[in-house]
Amino acid sequence: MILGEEDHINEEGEFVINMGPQHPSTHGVLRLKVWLDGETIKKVEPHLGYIHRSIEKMSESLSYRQYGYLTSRMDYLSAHMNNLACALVVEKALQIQVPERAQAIRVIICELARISSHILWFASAGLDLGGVTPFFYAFRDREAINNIMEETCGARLTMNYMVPGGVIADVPSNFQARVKEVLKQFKDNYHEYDEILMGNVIFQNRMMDVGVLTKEDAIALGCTGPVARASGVSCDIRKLYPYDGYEKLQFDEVILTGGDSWARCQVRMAEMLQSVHIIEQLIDNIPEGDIVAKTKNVIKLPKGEFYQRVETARGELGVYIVSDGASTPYRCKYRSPNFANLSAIPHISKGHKIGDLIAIMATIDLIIPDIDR
Amino acid sequence: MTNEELKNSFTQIFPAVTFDETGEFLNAIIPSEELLPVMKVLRSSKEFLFDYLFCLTCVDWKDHLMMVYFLKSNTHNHTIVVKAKITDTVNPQIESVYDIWKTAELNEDEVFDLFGVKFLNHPNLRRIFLEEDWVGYPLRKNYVDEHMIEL
Amino acid sequence: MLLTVTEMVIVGLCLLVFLILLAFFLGYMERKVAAFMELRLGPNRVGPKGTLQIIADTVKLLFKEGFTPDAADKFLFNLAPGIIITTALLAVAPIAYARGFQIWDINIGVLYISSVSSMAVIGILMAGWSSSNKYSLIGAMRCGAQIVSYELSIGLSLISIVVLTGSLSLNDIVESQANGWWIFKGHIPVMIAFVIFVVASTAEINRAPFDLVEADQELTGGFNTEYAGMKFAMFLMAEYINLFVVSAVAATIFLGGWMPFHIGGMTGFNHIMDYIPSSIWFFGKTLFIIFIIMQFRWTFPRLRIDQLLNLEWKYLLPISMVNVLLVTLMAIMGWHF
Amino acid sequence: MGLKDKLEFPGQIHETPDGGFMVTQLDAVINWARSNSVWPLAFGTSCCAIEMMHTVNAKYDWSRFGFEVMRATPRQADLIIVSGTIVMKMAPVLKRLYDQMPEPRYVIAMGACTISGGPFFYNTYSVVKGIDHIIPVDVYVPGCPPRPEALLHSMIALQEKIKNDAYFRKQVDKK
Repeated sequence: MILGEEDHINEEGEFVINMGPQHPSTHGVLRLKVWLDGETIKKVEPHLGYIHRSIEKMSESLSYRQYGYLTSRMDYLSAHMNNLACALVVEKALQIQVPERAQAIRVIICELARISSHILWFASAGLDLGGVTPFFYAFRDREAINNIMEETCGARLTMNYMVPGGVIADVPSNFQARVKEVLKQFKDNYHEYDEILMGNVIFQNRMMDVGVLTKEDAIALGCTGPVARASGVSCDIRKLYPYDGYEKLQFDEVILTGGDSWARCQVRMAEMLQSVHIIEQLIDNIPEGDIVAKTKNVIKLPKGEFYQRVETARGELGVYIVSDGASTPYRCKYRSPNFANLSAIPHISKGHKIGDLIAIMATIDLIIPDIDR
Repeated sequence: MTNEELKNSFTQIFPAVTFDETGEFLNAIIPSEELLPVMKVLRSSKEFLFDYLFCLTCVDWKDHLMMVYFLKSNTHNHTIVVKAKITDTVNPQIESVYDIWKTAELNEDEVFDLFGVKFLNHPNLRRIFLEEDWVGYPLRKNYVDEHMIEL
Repeated sequence: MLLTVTEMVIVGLCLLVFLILLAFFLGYMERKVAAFMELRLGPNRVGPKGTLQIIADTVKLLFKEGFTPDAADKFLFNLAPGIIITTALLAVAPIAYARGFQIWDINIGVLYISSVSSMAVIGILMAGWSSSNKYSLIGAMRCGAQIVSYELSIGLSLISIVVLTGSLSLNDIVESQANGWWIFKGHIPVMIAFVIFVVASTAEINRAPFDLVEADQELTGGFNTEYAGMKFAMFLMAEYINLFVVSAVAATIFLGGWMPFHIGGMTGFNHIMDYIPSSIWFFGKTLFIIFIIMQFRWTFPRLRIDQLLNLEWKYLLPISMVNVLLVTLMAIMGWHF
Repeated sequence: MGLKDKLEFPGQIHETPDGGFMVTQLDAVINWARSNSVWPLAFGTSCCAIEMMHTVNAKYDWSRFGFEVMRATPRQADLIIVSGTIVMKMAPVLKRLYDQMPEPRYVIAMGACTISGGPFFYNTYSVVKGIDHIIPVDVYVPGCPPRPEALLHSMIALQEKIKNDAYFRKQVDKK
């Protein structure tokens, strides 16, 4: 609701409204202060911290086995990828060789998580623009993927499946069958999604030429993930700095050059198919073997600094660990993709209408707890 | 460029640099006063072209603060970590790099909020995460909070 | 004289009860249509199949704290729901529900309805302005632009039928369809007018995809952001009565109102159709159009304000103007059946 | 009436012990309406909000119980489901949202974070350790995050709670 009654209308005759912290389209507790001239946006200023939970400070007092669980609460839709980044940085520091079976399981689970995250984007993008029905359609597949997650890791949303050295538990015996079933269902439903929302003329008109982010701006603002790829920046960590055997897999990095909201939509839709493609390559040939490498009970990282990045559903997540040789990190910094993507909003929403701001926020696809950490 | 070439070129623009190659990336440590001119060269010079600042943070080493800038060039595909040492921990100050990389704006706000480093010439320096009247800088090692329950 | 007044009061009360029940039914129908489209079940715990859900909602809203914000203009704030619901109720008067059953057979029925229903904009502007809330104000300003624009298309598409029948009275228009509904008799131009009427009247009553006045995801409720309890329930009720009015008008003008489905020249067939009571014909057609408008709401994303106005001024208005010319030509030449 | 009788304040005198037949019946009608029409506020702060969205969707479908109408403005909402961590900066906003809701209003604390701070209990400088420090809570749902079934269960528990309310009886008691 409206906070800060100071300056209703300032000297230049601009109308100042506060979007958030409680606003249905900010997907959480983001607060945007918007300066309006009529309905046209003059300036947007993000105000953060309404869900700042001091995760970086907490990480300094948790061991290397524990600190990952907080990251599932950061970008909760990419919980697996976040946990993976935390596991990978420890593996890199200690030079642990992860068993191939664990790598394959990790990739399958991460790509499933990516699909379910993009489906949620699809659902909420429709909802933000007032189309309620796609929301319900998209959740069918999300439920199906959640069921797989639940059978595999025991949790639906905030998992702690990736541990240093591998994964915490083996996949259930019917895992392959279930995944194939879900993929088949998803591919059938994908055409529906393409038609019901992406094929809708109103939706296309709301998205096209709205919030154009140029390539130079995308790089200068540090945007990553689908947002940057829609502007023509090649930034897929899976291609640039492969981890966990992504280099052995066949998939395309989806790059469009439009830079507008519509391009961002298309990138996400295409990425879902690429994820399906990746899973299909792996699902029939998960190697046999261990699921976790042998590690010491108390993990201590050598003195030094370690940086590991993974491609989450929203872009590049970097984990920067400064270790002083103890069993807890000396300093732990998460370079979160949403924090950088957020800074694009003030730049690209100038001159648009209020309704466009909603469309821009829907396609940037922010997860607020990941911004605030 | 490889790390060796980067080192050579870097030494040419700023001789007083010290390097640290223990980690994954090449670390270049410079004093905080020299940050802005060095960064400008790194951004614009043809051989570097570091156009992408992908991580900006700070580390509190108790006797000094270390600003850390992760830079990457999308053209040459090389990475460097520039560290600026701030010796004054009571009233830390450093030049803002907002003019060079726009992404620095919010990141520098964050560092100001959590470490108390003041960025000169920053367009809108404010506490973005915590309330305006918050006392102290939580990620400093000497931060005390009597409400915090220690494990 | 006294008898007339008593009669008017009785009729008015009956109508009021009928409209309240109708609003309940439409509310229930909307939820079930939404559930049907969204693969859900919809309300099914309160009463048989959830039929009492809306009554529960209404009773709850009745006993909720009636709330007026401190900063609001209290008189206008409390007056606005009354104005909105009054305009909605006024428009119901000249509608013909069945053969020979019309509450007020006024000879300018079409004109009356279109002028009365456009007064709703006053209530919405009043609500938005007096709430002293920025979102409400933006919603109210949008409403002004929207309703004034779409009024034109509605008027023009109504005129095309007025031209064909030569009368403004709703009763005459229904009678003129005794040998076939206008949508069949009037060839393609009347079909175009029908489509334009349905689209424009959806915008006129601020329903999705033209619900920019409320725009939950943009303006957190728009003009009714600050309203709670019974005052908000009045907005909801006015929305459903308006929905009924525009659907009833569309059914009357284009689909023959209470007139059964007749084909000119086929007397036997017409007699069979006459056997079905005329009120069922009327409500069947009205509910069909309501169902279509409800499907709009749950299918389409919302338009942007400039797209909304473009749609009217660049497409609907020119098309309906040309369409009126075509219809006039058709009426003069007698090309219709 | 059982629980209510046990908790009666000692020394209080009632002229008509159960508020009389009329008042009780009115209460029953109002409680029936209120319990079956609980409109939640569209409010979610973090992870639990996703599980709340799952509860909305077709598999769980809370509209069956009358929770269908999600309002974006607190003025029209009856229930605030606090789904996700509340931090110090958010606490005044939550309080204000609660104050903006007209009576009667209900609160469900969804997830460990809102109950006690949950995973963010130790070593954190900014998290509120339980939203009952800020606003009164009707039903607590533990879990991190709770399953949609758990949320539905809590909402049905809230309905039970509303059904045992006594609106008119309290009015009579005041006199």
